[in-house]
Amino acid sequence: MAEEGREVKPLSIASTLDMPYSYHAGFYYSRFLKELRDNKRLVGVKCTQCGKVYVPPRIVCRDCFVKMEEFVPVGHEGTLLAFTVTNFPYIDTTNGEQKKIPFTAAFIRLDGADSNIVHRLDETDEKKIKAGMRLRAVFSDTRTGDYFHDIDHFSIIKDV
Amino acid sequence: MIRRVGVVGFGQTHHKSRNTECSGQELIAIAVRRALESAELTMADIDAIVIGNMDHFESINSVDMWSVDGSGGYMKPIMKVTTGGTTGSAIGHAGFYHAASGLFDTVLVIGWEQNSESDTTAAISTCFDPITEREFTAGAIGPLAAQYTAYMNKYGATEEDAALVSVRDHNNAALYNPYAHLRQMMTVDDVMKSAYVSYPVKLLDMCPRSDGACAVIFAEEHRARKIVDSPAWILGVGDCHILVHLADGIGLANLPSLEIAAKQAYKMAGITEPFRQFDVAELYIPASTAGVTWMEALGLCGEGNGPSLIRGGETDMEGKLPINPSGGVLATNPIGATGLLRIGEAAFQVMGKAEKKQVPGAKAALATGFGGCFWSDVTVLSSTTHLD
Amino acid sequence: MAVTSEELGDTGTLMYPSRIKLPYKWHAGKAGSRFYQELKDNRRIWGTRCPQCSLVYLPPRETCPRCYRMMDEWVEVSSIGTLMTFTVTRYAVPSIQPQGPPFAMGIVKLDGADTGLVHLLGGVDLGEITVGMRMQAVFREKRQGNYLDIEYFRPLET
Amino acid sequence: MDRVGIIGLAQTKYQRYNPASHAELAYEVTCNALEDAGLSIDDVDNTVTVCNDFWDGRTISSMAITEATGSHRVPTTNVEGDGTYGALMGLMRILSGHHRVTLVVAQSKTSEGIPSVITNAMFDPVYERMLGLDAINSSALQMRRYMSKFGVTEEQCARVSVKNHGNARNNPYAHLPLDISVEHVLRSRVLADPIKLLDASPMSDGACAIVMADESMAKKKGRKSVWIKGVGHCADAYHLGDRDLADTAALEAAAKRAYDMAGVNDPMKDIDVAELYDAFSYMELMWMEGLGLCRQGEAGAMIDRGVTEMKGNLPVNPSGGVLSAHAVQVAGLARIAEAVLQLRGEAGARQVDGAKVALAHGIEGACGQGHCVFVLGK
Repeated sequence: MAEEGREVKPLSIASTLDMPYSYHAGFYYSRFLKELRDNKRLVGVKCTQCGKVYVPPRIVCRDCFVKMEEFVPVGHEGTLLAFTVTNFPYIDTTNGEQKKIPFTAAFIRLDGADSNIVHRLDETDEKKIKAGMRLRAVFSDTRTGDYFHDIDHFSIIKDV
Repeated sequence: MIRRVGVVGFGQTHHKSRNTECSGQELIAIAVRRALESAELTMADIDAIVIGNMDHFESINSVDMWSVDGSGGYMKPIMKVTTGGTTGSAIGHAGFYHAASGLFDTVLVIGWEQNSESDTTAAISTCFDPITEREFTAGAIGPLAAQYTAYMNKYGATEEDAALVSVRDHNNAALYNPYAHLRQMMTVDDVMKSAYVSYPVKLLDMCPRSDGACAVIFAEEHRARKIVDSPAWILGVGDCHILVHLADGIGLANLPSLEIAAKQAYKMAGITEPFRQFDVAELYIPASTAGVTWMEALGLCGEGNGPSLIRGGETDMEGKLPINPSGGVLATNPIGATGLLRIGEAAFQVMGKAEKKQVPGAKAALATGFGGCFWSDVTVLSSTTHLD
Repeated sequence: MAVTSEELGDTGTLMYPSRIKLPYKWHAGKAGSRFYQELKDNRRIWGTRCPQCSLVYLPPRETCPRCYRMMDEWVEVSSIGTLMTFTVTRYAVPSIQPQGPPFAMGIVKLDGADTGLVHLLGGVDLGEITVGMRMQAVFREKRQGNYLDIEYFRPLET
Repeated sequence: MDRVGIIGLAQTKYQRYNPASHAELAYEVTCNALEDAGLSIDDVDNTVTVCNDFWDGRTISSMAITEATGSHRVPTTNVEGDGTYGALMGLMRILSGHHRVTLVVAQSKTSEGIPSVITNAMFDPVYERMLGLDAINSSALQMRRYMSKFGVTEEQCARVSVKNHGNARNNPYAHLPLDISVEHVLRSRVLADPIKLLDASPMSDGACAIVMADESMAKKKGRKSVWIKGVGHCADAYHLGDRDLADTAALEAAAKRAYDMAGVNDPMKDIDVAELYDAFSYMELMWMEGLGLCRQGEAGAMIDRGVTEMKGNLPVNPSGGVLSAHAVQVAGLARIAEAVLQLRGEAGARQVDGAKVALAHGIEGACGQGHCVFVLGK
C-alpha cells in the first residue's frame, strides 16, 4: 500500500541499446580506403589554392573553402606528434564489449601531409615512446577497405 | 536596434557522480525551480525554452520533446541545441539570441546530463569519425597532454603549475560551493602524487563526470529590469568551432578557437584590457593544464606568462582576477550543463548573488565553454550596461 | 574487430558497417520508482494528482506538465479502462520490439486516470479489437519493476 | 519584427541512397545556396547547422559538416530538431542585430541507420520505450484516433498520398514521384494498421540549405528576396497518453504566433500555398486543421473536394511533400525552400500561379508533439 511519504528504493531500468549503422565513406574516403585496400598506398588530397595536403582526404580545404580534387600519394612513414596509452576500461561501442586495453593511440603527421592521422602504435610502454619519433605503417595482409584494419598498426622505426 | 539582454535567474542541482534518486526530468525540474525562485518568476512568465545535452550519454532522441514534464515546455516554444562540450555555452548563447531577437522576452535555458546512465568514455568516443578515428580515440586527453608538454618545454611551465590550478579549483569548490560535485580540499602534493592519465596529465588534473542540471533565465532589457534590480547584462558573445578531425588538434600551440571567440565577444562588449576589466572569470577547463595555458588565448596574460599568473596567486580568490570561485569544471562536470554553469555562476557574481563564492564588488565577468573538436564559446557579462 | 566495407552500388564508393552499442541504466526517479514498486509488490496502479488542475497522471510523474506544480498526492487508479486507439504492428524490428509481429498496442484510459497509458494488447483476436472496448490489465507473474510488469491489457471479461 | 529575407537556397535530389558523405552533401548545398544568393562564403557571418546524433550515428554529429558548411569560420549554432527550427535559430541571429547573413544547412543520410531503432529512442526509456514504439506504430495510434474522432476515412488519407506522389512528378528533387490510385494505397502492405506502406513517407538521403539576410543586405545582394512574415513554434505534452492524439493544440498555438506576426487573419483565404510536414498521409489532413486551413474535422471532406490539389484553391504540398521525400531534419527546411521557390515564381512545373503568401511547416518528436510554422511573403 502506497502511503504518503513512504520511502521508495530508487529503481533503474537497464537495457543495451544497439544501433547498427552503415556509414557511407563518400567519394573522398572511398578513394583513400580503396587505394589502401587495393594498392597499399596512402593518399591525400591537395588544395590547389594553398597547396596543403590533407589526409584522410576530404572535400573542402579548411582554410580556402575550395573543393579539392587532386589526389596525391603521401608517405608510409611519418612523425609521432603525440600519443595516449589508453589503459582505463571502457566499452567498445562497435560491439558493446569491453575494449581491449591497453592500446596506444598515436597522432601522426605522415610525410608529405599537412594534416594528421590517428592510428594504433604497437608499443604500450610509455617510457619507450617519445613525441618526434619516426613511425612506419604496417599493412595487413588481408585488406578489406577498413582503415583501422588495413593498416594493422604503426611501428617505431629503430635508429640505424 | 540592438536589444540588450540580461541574465535574471540561475539555478542548479547538487551535482554528484550518481544521482540515482532522480529521473532526468526530475533532475531538470530541480534546476528549473531554483532558477525560477531566484528570479521570483513562475513558469507562466517563461516565453520560450532552450535545452541541451549530449544524446548518447542518456540515449534519448528529441530531448526537447521528452523533457517537457521537467522543463515546463508544455504548450511553449522549445528547441534543442547541442554542440558537445560546448553545449552549455551554446544553449546560453541561443537563449541570448532568443531574447535579443525580440521574438521572446523571457527565455529559460536548461543544460543537463545524467552521465551515470551510461559509460561516459564510450559515449564520447562516438563523437569521432567512425571511419578514420573512432577506433583509437577515447577522449581528447592525448592532444591536451601533448599541448602541455610542448608548453612546458617552451615556457618553463611545470607540472606543479597545473597542480596549482587543480588545487585552486578543487579547494574553491570545497570551501565555497555547496552545489559542487567534488568538495575535497587538496594540496599540490596530492595532485602530484596522483597517477598519470596521459603524461603530464594526472588523475587529479582531470575533470570528473557528474549528474546534474543547470537553468539560467535570460530576459530582454525592459522585462529584465522589472524582474530584478540588477540583471547580469550579456555584453558580448562569441563562438568558434574550428576543427573537425581530432588528430588535427595536435600541435595547437594554444587554443586558437578561444582566441577567436574571445575577440568576437570582446569586440561586442568593448573589452580591450581583459585582465584589468574583468573582476572574475568562470573558465571551462577540462584539465588543469589548460588552466595554465589558455589564459593567454583569452588575453588575460602575455605569451608564456600563464605560470607566473598562477604562481603569483593572481587567480586565487584574493587575487586580482579570481578564476573559478565555483570550483569550475574540475569540481563539477554534468557535460551538457557545464558551459551553462559558467554563465550562471558568472551572472550571479556580477549580480552580487554568489554567496560564499562572491568576489566582492565584481562588476564584469568572463565565462567560457570548451568542447567538440577544440571548440570554444565566450560570454562577457556585467552589472553595468557599458564597461570602463 | 575488423569490419569489411561494402561497395555501395556502382558508385565506386564504400560503406562501412558498424554500430553504436552501449548498455544504459536509466534512473526511474521518484515517481517511476514508486510506480514500479507498487506494480511489482502489489499489482496496483498508482498515478499522481496535480494539486492545481486535479488531473490524475498516468504514468505518474513528479511535476504536472500543465501547471508546473509538484504532485505529492498519489492516487490509486483502476486496472480497468477504455481503449482510446490501437494499432497492430506487422513488421519486425527485433532489437526494439518486445515480441515478434504481429502484435497489438493501444492507449487505455484507466478509470480514475485523466491520461491514457500506452500498452500492449493481448488475449484477443487481433481482428476483434475496437476503439471504445473496455480493457483490463493483466499483470505478469514474475514482475521485475518495469513497464512490462503489466504484461498487456485484454478485453474485460463480463 | 524587422524584415529578414531568404535570398538563397539549394537542395539535393532526394534519394534512397546518396553515396556522398555527410560533408560532401553539406558542401554541395552550401555552395549551391551561396551561388543562388549571389554571395561568397566570405559574405556569410554566421551559420546554423541542423544535425541529429541518432540519425547521424555520431555524438556531436555537427562535427561531420562543420568545415563543409564554413561553420569553422564564423559563429555557429547546431540545432537538433527539424530544419524549420534551424531556420528559426538563424532568423533570431539576424533579428538580434548582431549578424547580417545566416547560412542554414541541414543534411540527412537516413539510409545509414535503422529508422525504427532511431525513432524508438524518442520514447521514455523509463516508461513506454520497451513496448517497441517507433515513428510508424505511434503514428498509427494517432491516425486511428484521428479517424475515429472525426470520421475521416482511410480513403481520404489515401487521397493525400495519391495527390502528393502525383505532385512529386513535377518536382525534380523528389525521391518518390508516383502515378498511383487510391486503390494502390489501400492495397499496399499494412505496416501498422491503419498505416499502409503508401501512407508512409520513404526514408531519403539529401540536404538543403538556405541563406537569410537582414533587410538592407537582402535588398543590396538578394536578387530575389522572399520575406519571413511570421514564425511560431510550440510543444505539446510528451507521453502519447497525455494528449488526445487527434488534437492539434500545439500546432494551433504555433500557427497563431506566426499568423499574428504576419497579419494573417483568415488563413483559409490569406495563404496561397502550403508546404506541410506530411510524414504520413493522415498528417497533412490533421495539420491543415491545426493550421486553420480548414475547420476541425473537415480536412477529409476538403481533400475529397480537391481543394488542396494543384488546381484547387489552396494547393498543399505541390512539391510532393514529405511523403515524396523524407530526409529527416532536412524535410522542414525543404518545406521552406519549396515555399520560397513558389513565391519567387521559380517552382517550375509545380508552380502555383500568383502565389503571394506561403506557409511552411515542420514537426518535432513523435506524432507531431512539436511544430514550427513559417509564413513567408513576397
